[in-house]
Amino acid sequence: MHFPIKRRVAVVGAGMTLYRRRLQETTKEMVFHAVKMALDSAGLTIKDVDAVVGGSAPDLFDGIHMKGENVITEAGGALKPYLRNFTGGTTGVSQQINAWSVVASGLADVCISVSWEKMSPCHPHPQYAFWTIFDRIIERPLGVNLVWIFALEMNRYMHKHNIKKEDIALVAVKNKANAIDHPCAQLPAKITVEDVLNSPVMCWPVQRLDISPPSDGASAVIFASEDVAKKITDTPVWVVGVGRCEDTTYWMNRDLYFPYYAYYAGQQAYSMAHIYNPRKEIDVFEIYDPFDYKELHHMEGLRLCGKGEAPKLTREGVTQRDGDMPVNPSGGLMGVGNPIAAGGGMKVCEIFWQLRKEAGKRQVKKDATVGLAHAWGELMQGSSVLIMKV
Amino acid sequence: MSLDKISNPETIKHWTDVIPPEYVYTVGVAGERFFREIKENGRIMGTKCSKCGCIYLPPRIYCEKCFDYIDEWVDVGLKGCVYAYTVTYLDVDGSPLDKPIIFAVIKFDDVCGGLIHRLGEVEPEKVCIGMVVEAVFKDKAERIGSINDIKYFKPVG
Amino acid sequence: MSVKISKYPGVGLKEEDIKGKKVLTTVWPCNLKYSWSAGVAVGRFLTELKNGKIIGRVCKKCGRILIPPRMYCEWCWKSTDEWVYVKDTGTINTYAITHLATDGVTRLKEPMPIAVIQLDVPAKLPRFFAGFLHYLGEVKPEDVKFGMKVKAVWKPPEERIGSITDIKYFKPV
Amino acid sequence: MEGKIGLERKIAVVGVGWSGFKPFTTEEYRELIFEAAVKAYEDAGGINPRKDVDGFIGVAEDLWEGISIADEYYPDQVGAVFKPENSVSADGIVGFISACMMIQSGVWDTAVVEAHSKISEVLSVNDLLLFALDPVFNRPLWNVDPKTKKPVGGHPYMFAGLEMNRYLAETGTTVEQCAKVVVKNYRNALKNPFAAYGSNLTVEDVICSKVVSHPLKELDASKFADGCVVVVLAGEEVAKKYTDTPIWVKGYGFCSETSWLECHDWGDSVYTRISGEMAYKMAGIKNPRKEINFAEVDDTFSYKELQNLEALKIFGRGEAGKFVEENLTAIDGDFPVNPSGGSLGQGNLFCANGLQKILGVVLQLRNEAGKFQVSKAEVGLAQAWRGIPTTSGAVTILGR
Repeated sequence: MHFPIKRRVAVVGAGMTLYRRRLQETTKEMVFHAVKMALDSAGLTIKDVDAVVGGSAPDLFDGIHMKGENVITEAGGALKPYLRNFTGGTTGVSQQINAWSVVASGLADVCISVSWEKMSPCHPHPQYAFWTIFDRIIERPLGVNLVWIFALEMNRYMHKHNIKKEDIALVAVKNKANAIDHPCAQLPAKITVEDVLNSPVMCWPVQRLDISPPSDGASAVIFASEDVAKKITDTPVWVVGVGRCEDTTYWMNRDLYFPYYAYYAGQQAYSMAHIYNPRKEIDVFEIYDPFDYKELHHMEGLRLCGKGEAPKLTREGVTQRDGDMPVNPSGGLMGVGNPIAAGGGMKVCEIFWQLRKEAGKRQVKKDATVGLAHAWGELMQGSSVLIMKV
Repeated sequence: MSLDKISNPETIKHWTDVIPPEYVYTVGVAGERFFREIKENGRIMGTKCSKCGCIYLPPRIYCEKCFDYIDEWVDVGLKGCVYAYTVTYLDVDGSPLDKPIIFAVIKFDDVCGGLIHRLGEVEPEKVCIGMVVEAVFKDKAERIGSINDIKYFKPVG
Repeated sequence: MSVKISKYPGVGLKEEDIKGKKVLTTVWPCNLKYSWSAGVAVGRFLTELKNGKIIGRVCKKCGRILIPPRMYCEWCWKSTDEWVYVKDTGTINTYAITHLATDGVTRLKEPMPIAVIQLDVPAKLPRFFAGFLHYLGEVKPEDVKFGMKVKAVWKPPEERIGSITDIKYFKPV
Repeated sequence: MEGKIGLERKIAVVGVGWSGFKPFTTEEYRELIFEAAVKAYEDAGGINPRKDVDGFIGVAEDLWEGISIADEYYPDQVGAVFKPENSVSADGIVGFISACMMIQSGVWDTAVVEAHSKISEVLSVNDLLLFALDPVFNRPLWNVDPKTKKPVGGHPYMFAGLEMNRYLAETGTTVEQCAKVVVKNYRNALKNPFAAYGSNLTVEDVICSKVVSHPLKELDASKFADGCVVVVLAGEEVAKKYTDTPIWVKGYGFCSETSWLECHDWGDSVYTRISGEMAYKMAGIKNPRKEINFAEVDDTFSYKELQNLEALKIFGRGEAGKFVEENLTAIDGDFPVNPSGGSLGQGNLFCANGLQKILGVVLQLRNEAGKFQVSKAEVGLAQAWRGIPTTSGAVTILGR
């Protein structure tokens, strides 16, 4: 990584569908909704688009093999360069890195990046598809469930830093409350810490209200080169840093208390964006929060606070919308819903809207000029980071 | 650096398993109307873009050329012509079929798209590109709102 | 959300809408069959499990013992060097107590403790250790502790098939 | 270090490695990848991926592996742990292009692309092909037996049958000409030491083989193989550090046609035409037939080779069959096509097909192809398709 990035790339439009447990729309229709809204908001037509990047997580949710091929036309990719990025849970942000490179390399001037997930077709429950993410021979025969590994990680994290469940539940309370102002949100709610602690246990220490729901939904953003961006908008949101990192597949061979993958992905993005103190230099954060503790875990990984200090910041209200370091003002996956890839896509949309001051009721109090979107996934091993600036 | 390989066939190990989820797909907003028309009225309907006039079959909620929403529905009729066909002699697992299946891409006049379906009431040797065919529906009572409510397409005349 | 956008598309459905056939659906039971090669490393690992032993691979450069074994050290990026048997005892690195079955909806009658077992193997790099995920047995869920010493309980030799489940569970010692 | 950014930045293939290319392999797929990666890094002057490589691109499609999120199992065996890494679910050439774009956008100098196939592990390939169809309008034409859970209602190769039928009708190409492609590629494979399916067939053998879906015969379809290809790419300034024989990327293109099979142009390979045009424009090629010396194009089905050659404008529409009959595309012909044996001769590697084509081109350009070396190899073209029932393809042009 030696070269200066000369060709600047901006995000110029964003769109998303409602996030719901079940949508009537087919995958194709959902994708069209999101792409259409994003194009409209950028004031572009399909003729202006040079390339399309799709992003979606396991085929076993939608129940369509090679599902990237299933939405080409709807994504605007008919007779155009089209590719699907797929890195599990991190897809929503890692696909933006792909889309960014399509424009930054000079191949395209305008690139649509659409992420979608339709989890509802999978029966008896979308959770079942997650069984197939595990090692085929040494884990699946144990009947592994996705929640297991998060419970293991959460427990280790709590044990290492002596964190109480009450502190972690605060994240669920904050995010679900934030989601009340999000028009697409699936599970907005005013809840208390007690509600979280009294909800049914899924896999101790994870309880129902610690988890984000399975969802159907799609979101899209438009990337444009500097020339195009300056022509169509006064407030392009520039992509200034990208980072992506993956740890070893063997999650059971490493200490889970600290997310080194988030640390290294963050470092890459920070160095590209010339950010030395992310806590001070970045104004608004969308951090991947499929489980409430993950938000805290990743805040530490992204160097926003020291190891084990994130619960304290949450307790003090620093991460609230009106706080000094707003985290997940959208409501995050806990509140808005978690259609895996589109969950990350939603975070990029939110940063775009926050930096353009278009977030309405969700607008953070401080004057936000730099924002960070983060997604995490796979076997608790990968992270993608995107830093944007107005 | 050395690369160990399996040299004793008795040590080759495999782990056999299945991926078992079941899937229930909604047919979508456009599909809902399309299949209800087939089920209740025995009509094949497409959607039309009021801007460019393009008619889509299977119907969609948008025009791919104008990239905008569309909601005008038009009856495309039951007759189309064979655009491409193939006579399949093997089943999915590779075993021979009792009776070969003729698949065809059927195009309708002035319609973008068409339907992929089976042909019936015709010998494989008689099928040709350009042949005019017509949809044969199941009895109304048997229809469930699926592409299979059309039994097959048969040659006309 | 963009203040300019007034309406977000999407038609939400309830479970009853689909079960009660208020909307049309198509179904597809998928039953995809696979026969995965265990390969050199895991193949040997399974064979040794059948013999009631746990085997790992050694990377001489970083000194790690890799369990589950693999033929390459991802850290030094070189082939691993030799096989080594290790004891079937270890400590609990982290644990959880599951109330859910594999499919994600069925609730288990008895909550079951599971753990990442850190096998008793010298750890050369502090972040890494040898071990795997397994069940815990002969212990009440509330009695499970971090750092607890555990030992594998094996199935009788005639029931072993060369699978991770040849170990019934790990129990405290 | 200062250098050119954007499409002006020249990129070279500095190392290639492969493993497998056999109908059945006993290694786990990650062990296959490791083997290919060792070869590729050695080929690139003995680089150490932990130090010398800036980023990695993986190519995988979940259900060909039987794993959801195949990307999880990617980093260890190529040396990508804690390094920038991205995965695409597309053809190998698209992965290759993704790596090129990352290098040209200036974030990486050296990149590794990996694609593999372990198709021997998939016991229900045909079920899986049906699983790729639109679940509302196409897939219900097949029924699933509720007891055995096996789909019935016709071999999925019927989609290739439809394409072949339309292609033959539109261009006047004959089944004999398609059979000639099979004969040629299987013969070429005899000269290629790592091709699995080399054999000495006749046109009659092909035409008299079992009909799968008229007009497609059993031998018109390529058989499957396991294998892995790893390619190391580097920007101009660093490429020379690693190798004396850099193979330059002159142009690339990729394209998808439609997600509706009903709208697919069954007689033409539109995606190949557009990706070809894109690549020619980038490479400044006006007359592909003259300016390119040989090609490795998709031949997962015999007619595809002809259709793709025409879409690439190497031959006029409807002429490819004739030229194949005249042996113009043989190894010693005027314009050799698939001298390595292609997918017919080496086996269909699914996601890895594209990288296998690139491997074939690189070996020719370096004059390392041995018995299947073509006489003139200055500029070569690699093209791949994702297979039925998709409409996506990619092209890259490489040169000395």
